[in-house]
Amino acid sequence: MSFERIKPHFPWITLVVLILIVGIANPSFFDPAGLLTLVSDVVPLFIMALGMTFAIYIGGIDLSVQQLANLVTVIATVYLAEFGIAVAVIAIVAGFAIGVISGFVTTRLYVPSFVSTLAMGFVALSAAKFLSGQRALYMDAELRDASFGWMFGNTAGIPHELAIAVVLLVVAWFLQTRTTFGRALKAVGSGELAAIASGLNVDRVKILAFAISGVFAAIAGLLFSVKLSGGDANLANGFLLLAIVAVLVGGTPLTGGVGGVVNTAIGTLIVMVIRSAMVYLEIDATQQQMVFGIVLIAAIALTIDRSKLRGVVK
Amino acid sequence: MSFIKKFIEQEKISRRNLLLASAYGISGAAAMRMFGPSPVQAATYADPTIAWSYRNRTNPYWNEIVSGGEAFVESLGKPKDSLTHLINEGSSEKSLADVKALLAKTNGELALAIDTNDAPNCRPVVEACAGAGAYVSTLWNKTDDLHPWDFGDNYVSHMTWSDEKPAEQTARILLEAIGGKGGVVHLGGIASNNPAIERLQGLKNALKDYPDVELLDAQPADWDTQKANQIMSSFITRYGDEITGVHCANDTIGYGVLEALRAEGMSVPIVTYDGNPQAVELVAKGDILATVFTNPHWGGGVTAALAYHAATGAFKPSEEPNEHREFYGPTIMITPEDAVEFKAAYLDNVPTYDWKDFWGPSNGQILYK
Amino acid sequence: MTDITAQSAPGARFLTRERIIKWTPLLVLVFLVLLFPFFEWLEDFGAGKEHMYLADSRFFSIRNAARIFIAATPALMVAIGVTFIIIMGSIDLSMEGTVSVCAVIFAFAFIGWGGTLASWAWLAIPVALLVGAALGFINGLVHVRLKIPSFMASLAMGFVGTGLALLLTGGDRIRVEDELFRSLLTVRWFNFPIMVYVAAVMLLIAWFIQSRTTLGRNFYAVGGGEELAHASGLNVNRVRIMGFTLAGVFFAVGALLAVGRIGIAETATGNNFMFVSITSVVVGGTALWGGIGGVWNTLVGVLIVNVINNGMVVIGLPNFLQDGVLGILVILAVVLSTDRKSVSFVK
Amino acid sequence: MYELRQVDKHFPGVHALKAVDFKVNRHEIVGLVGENGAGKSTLMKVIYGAYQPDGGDVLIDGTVVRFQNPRMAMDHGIGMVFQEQSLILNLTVMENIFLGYEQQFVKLGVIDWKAMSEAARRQLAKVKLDIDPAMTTSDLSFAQRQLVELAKVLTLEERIDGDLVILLDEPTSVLAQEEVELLFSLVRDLTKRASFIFVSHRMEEVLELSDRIYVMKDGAVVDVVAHDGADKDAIQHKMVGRDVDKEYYREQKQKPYDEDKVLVRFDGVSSGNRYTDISFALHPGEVLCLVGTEGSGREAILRTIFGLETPTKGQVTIKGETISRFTAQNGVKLGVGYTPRERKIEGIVAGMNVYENMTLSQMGNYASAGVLKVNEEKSLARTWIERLGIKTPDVYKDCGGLSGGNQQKVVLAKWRSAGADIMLLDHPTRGLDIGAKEDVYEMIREMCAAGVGVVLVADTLEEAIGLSHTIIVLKDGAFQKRFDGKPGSKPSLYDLVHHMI
Repeated sequence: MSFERIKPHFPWITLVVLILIVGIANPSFFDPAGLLTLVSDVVPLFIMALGMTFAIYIGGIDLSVQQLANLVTVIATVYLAEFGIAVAVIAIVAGFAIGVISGFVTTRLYVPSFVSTLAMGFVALSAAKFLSGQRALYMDAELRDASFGWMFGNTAGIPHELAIAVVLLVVAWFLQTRTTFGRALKAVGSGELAAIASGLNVDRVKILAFAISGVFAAIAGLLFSVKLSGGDANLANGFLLLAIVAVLVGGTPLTGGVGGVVNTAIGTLIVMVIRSAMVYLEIDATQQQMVFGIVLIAAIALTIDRSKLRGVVK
Repeated sequence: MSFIKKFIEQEKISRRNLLLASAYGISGAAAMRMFGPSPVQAATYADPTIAWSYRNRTNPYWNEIVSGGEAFVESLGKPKDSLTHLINEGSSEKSLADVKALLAKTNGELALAIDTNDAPNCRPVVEACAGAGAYVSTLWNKTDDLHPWDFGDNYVSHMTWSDEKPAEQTARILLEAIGGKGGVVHLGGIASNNPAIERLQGLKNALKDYPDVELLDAQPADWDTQKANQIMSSFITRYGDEITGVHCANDTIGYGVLEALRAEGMSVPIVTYDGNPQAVELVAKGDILATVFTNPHWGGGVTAALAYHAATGAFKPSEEPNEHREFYGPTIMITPEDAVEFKAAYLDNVPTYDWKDFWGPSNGQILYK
Repeated sequence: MTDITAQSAPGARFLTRERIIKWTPLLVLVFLVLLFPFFEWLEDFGAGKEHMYLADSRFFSIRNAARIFIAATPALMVAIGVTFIIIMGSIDLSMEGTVSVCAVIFAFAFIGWGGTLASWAWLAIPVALLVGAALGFINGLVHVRLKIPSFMASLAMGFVGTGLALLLTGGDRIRVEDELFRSLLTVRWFNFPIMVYVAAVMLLIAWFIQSRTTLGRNFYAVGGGEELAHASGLNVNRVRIMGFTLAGVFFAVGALLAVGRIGIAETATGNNFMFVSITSVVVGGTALWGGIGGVWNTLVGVLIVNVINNGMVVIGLPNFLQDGVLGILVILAVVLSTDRKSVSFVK
Repeated sequence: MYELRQVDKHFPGVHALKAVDFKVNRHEIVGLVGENGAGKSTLMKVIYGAYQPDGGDVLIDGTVVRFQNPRMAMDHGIGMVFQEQSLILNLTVMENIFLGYEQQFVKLGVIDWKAMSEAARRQLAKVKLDIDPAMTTSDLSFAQRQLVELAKVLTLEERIDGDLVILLDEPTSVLAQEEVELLFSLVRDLTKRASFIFVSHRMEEVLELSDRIYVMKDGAVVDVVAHDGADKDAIQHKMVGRDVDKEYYREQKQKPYDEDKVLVRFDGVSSGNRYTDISFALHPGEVLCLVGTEGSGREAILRTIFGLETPTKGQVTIKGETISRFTAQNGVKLGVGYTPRERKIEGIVAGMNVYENMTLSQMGNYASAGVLKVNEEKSLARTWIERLGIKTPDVYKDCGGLSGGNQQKVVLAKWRSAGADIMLLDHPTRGLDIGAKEDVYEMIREMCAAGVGVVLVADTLEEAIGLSHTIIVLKDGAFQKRFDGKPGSKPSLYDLVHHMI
C-alpha cells in the first residue's frame, strides 16, 4: 500500500498508536470498564466538538460554544423545577437562536465568524450571569432524576451517555453525508463561489451550520449540567479550546470541506487518550501542559492530510 | 491420524473458551464495581494511591495546598512525587474526567483530596469515587445538598472556610482605618464562587455598623491580578477621591489594586484575603492593612491525610460525628502588628504538623443557611 | 496606446467611499469617546447635579486617558505582533504562552543578574526579546516546515509556551520590585507614564517596519496572494518565519510592559491576551483574510476595546451586562468598518 | 542559447514529459502549442524553475544548470508572464514590479520609495504604459495589468547581464484585438534583448508571432515548424492526431430559432456603471452572443440574468415573469443555467466528485425530505458521462482532478440534466484544447436544437460569429449594434471590431 493511500487513515492510526503507547506503558489502561468510563466522560466535550465540526467544515469557527453551554447549564438548572424535561427544548432553542444570530452576523453583516461567535459568546455569558444571579446553582436531585435520570443509567454495561453520543454521531453523520444540507455544506466548504453559482442559498446553509453548532453546544451543556446536577456561568469553562483541538486533530482542517464528524469522533478520542495519558504515565504536574502541547503538535502534524489542503497553507 | 486432529481441535476450542471466560471475568468484575451499588462494607487498602486534584499551579494559594499534600506524603516516608497531581485548569469537565481516569487506573485504590473547581462538579466526583470504592475528601466547593454521611465511608470529609466572619473582620479593620466614613469599593473573585460570595457578604455585614461609609461599587475581578488592575483604574476614574478604602477578595486581586493605586500615586488603605507570603510581607510593610491566613498548607495536608487514613482503615469515617465530616478550616487574621511574627512562625519555617490530628486546628461544623 | 491608459480605473470611482470606510474605526473610537461622557452627563442630570458635558466628565479626562493607555499598552504590543501575521493571511494564537514565557524568563534573569536596571540585570530585557523571537521562530518553523496551518500550529505552540512557563516557575510568581524598572509605570512625563512612551516608540518602529522595509511590504505581498508572491521569486516561507519571529519579539515587549505594569511575572501573565488582541486587530479594520490593514488600525482597535472596557465600569454598567455589551459593540464596530463591496464572502 | 535535452518529468501515474528536446535561440520567438494535457504547462514550469526535471539536462549557453525554484531561474534571466493574473492586487504597481527584488532600493534597511517609483516608471515606459507607479494594482484594468506583468518581467533586463528568455503564457486571453496588436509589436521590439516563448491556444496569433513553433502531444514534442513553413491545418492535425474541421463557422449546422416565444427580455436595464440601458430578447433555440472588450459589461449582463447581480434600472423578464428579487436560487428555479468563466472557482467544486457536482444545482430532484438518493445521482452521472464522453475513471473522481474540458462538460451536464432551458455561457471554451472546444460547440448546437436559449460570451470573435444567431456589440457598458448572424449573413470580424473599439 502506498503512502498516499494510507494518508486518509492517519487519524485513527494515530489514535491506535497512542492507545498502544499508553497501554504498553501502563497495562491497566486496557481495562475495558476503565476505558468505557473514560470514553463516556468525554461525551459532553465530544458533543460540543461535533457541533463545532459543522462550523469548521464550512471554513468558519464557532467560539461561542463554551459560553452557550454555560448559559444552558444555568437555564437547565433554573427552569428544571418549572418545566421538567421541557427545559431541554428551551436549551436547544436557545442554542439554535444564538447560532442563527452568529450565522446571520457572519454572512449578512460580513463579520468573520472568529469575531462574531466570540462576541455572541459574550452575550450568552452575560445572559448566563444574569439568569444565575452570578451564583452556582444546583438541581433538586429528585427532579433531575425524574426528568433526566435516563441520561446516566447503564443498560447491559453500556452507559447511556455513550449511547446518546453514538446516536448524535449517527445523526450528525447522516446530516453530513446523506442530506441535501450536508452536501450543500461540503460545497460551501470546498468552493463557496461555485456553490453560489449553482444557485445554492449559501447564506442559509452557513447560518444553519452555526445553528447546528449552537444546538449541539446546547445539548452538551444540558448533558453536563445534568451530570453535574447544577449550573453556573463558568461551569463549562475549559471546553472551547479542547473542542477545537478535537476537531482539528481528527483531521478537519480550518480550510473547510475536508474531514467531518467521524473524524471528530476520532479526534475527541485522541484528546481523551492524551489527557488520560497524563494520569496513566504519571507526568509531573508542572510538565503536563507542555507535554500536551508537544504531543498535540505531533498529532496534528500526523493527522492532517496535506494533499487535501488545496492551495497554500496559511 | 484423525484423532490427533480432533484432539487439537478440541484443545483450540477449550482454550478459546477459557480466554473468553477470563476476559469476561475481568470486565464483568470491573463493571460490577464501577456500576454496581456502593458497597455496604467499604473495602480498605494497604497502600492506596494518594492524589490531589486542584485548579492550577499559577496561583500561590494552590502551591501552598500542594506543599501541604506533599508534606503529608513525606510524613508517610514516601517520596514527594508519589503524590499524584490532577490539574483541572479551571475546567470542571477536565476535573471530573481526570478523576475518572485515575479511578480506572488505580482500580479504586485511591485516596483523593480534591477541590472540584465548581460546586456542581462535586456530586459526580464523589459519586464516582464512592462507586469505585475510593476515598475522597473535598475542599471548598460543594453544593449544600451533598453530605459526606450520605455516602458511608467513601466520602470522608469536606472542609471549607467560613469566609464571611473573617472578611467582616478585615472589613472592620479597613473601615476603622478610614475613620468610619467615606467610600469603599470591593473587587471580588469569580462571582459564582462561594468564597467570593461570602467575602463580599462579610464586607456588607461590617458596613451595617458604619452608616457613613458607602459601598461605592463591587465588581468581580475573577481572582486575576491584571483584571483587578484594570477594574481598579476604572474605579479611580469613576469615583476618584471618593474611594477611601478597598476591600479585595484575595491577595492576587490586591496586588493588581496596589499597582493601579501606585500608578496614580494614590495611597488608599486596602485589605485582602488568603495570607500568601508576598501579601504577608506587604502587610508587614504596611501596604496592606490586613489579610486572612487560611493555612492552605495544613488544609492541603490534612485533606489528603483524611482520605488516606480512611482508605487504609486507620479510622472509620462513618463512626465519626458529623462535625468531623464537614468542618471549617482555621483562619488567622494578619495585621501589621503581628505580620513579622506570623511570617516567622508560619512561612519562613513551615511548622511540622501532626497529620493524624485531623480536627485540631479546625473551626467547627459547617452551618447552612 | 491611449485606449489602454485612458481606461478609467474601475476602483477610482469608489475612492471616496473607500476612504470613508478606511477611517471608520477612528470614527467609531471618537464616537465611543463621546458616548461614555454622555452617559455620565445623563446620570448626573438624572440626579439633578450640575454637569457640563465633557468638561465635567471623569471619563473624558487626561488622567483617565492615561489609565486607558496603561491598560492598553501590553495588549497593543501583542496586537501589533499579531497584526503582521494577520496581514499575511495567517493567524497566531501562541501569544498567551509566549508572553508568559518571556515575562517569566525576564523576571528570573532580572532578579538573577542584580535585580535592578542599574546593574547587569538590564541584559534581561534583550534576553526576553530574544526568547520571544526564538519562540516565534519555532512557531514559524512548525507552521512552515511541518506544513501545519498556522491556526493549529500556533494554538499548540501556545499550550507549549504556557506549559514551559509553568515548568520554569513551578507555579510561583516572581515580583520585580526594582524602582528603576517600575518607573515604567510610576514615573510620568506630561501626565503619561513612561510605558506609554515606550509603547509609542514600538508603535513607530512597527509602522516603520510595515511601510519602509522589505519585510513589512512582503507581509502584504504574501497576504495579497501567496502563490503569486512565490512565483515572483519571493521566498514566502522565509517571510512567514520572519513574520512569526517578529511577532514573537512584539509579544516579548508586551510581556515586559505587562510585568512593568503590575510588577509580577507568572504563568498567568499571558492570560486573556489571545482573544483581546485578535478582536482588537479586527475591530481596527485589519481583515482576517489578509492583505489589508496595518499597525495604525491596530492602535485604533486596541483603544476601542479598552475604551469600551474602561467606559463600561466608569458609567457603572452592571457587571453581568458588561460582557454582552462588549460583544455587541465589537460586532457593531466591525460591521461599520467592513467594506462590504470589497468582500465577496466571509467565513 | 537556452536548451532542454531529453528532459523527463514523472508525476504519480503520469509520464508528463517524455524526453523533450527544446531550444530557444537569441532574438527568437518560439511558439509552443498543444492540446490541454499535452505537457505544455509542465514544460513551462520546468523552464522557469517551478518543477525540477527527473531526467535530462537544462543548458544555458551550453552549460548545465539546475534551478531549485523560480527565483534561481530568474537569476539566470528566465522570466514568466503568467496566464492567470499574477499581480498582487493590494500592492502598488511598483511593488509588484519589484516584488522579491526590493533590496536594490533599500538603504540602511529603509526602502527608498522615490527611487523605486522612478525605476518603475522606466519599466512601465518599456511597455508604453503611462500610469502612476504608486497606484494600487486593483485599480488597473485587466489590459493594464497584463502590461504591468510584462514590465515586471522586463526588470530582468537590468538585473541580468546575459540573455533573457521570457515565457508568455496565454498573454492575449484578456486583451482586445487592438491591445493584442500592441503587445505583439512590443514583443517584436524586445527581441533585440530577449528571446520569447509564446504559448497560446489562439493558433493565428502563434502563427503570426513565432519564428519557430514546437508542437506537443502526450508529453512529447511531435514537431518543430518554422514560421514560413507553418500551416495551421497541419499543426492542428499533429496536435490532435485527427482531422479538425476547418470550416469554422459551420453554418450548415445552425438551425433557426423559434421567434414567437421569448425566454428572457431586457427592457432598458442598467446596473450601476457596469452597463446602461440594455434591451434585448432571447428566444428558444437562439444563441445570442454578447461581444465587447473586457469590462464592456458582457459578464455583468450574464450575472444579472442568473440573479447574481441586481440591476439598478429597467425591467428583466424571464419566461414572462418580471424579476423583482435577484438571487441565484431564483434564477435556477426559473431554469437558468450559468457556466462561469472561472471554471475552477465558480464552475465546479474541487473536492467534490463528479455526481456531487452534477446534482449540486438540483439536489431537490434527487432527495426526498432532504435525504439524498445517492444511487439516482450516480446513475444520472453515469448517463451524462457517457452522453458527453467525459473522461473520468468513475463517478467518484474528484472534479478538481479532471482536465479543463472534462470539468466544463461536468458543468454543462449539471445544467442540462437539471433541464435548464436558458443557458448563460461565459467563455465556455476558455483554456480548452481544440478537441474539447469542438465538443463544447457541439453541445451548444444540441442545446439549441432542443429549444434552449443560449446567451454566450465567446472566447474569440470567430467563435462568436460561428455559433450565434444574434450578436450584440457592447462598448463601455453601452449597446452599440445588433447583428443578425443567421447562416449566410454572418457579420465579418471587421464589422464587430469596428463597433467594439
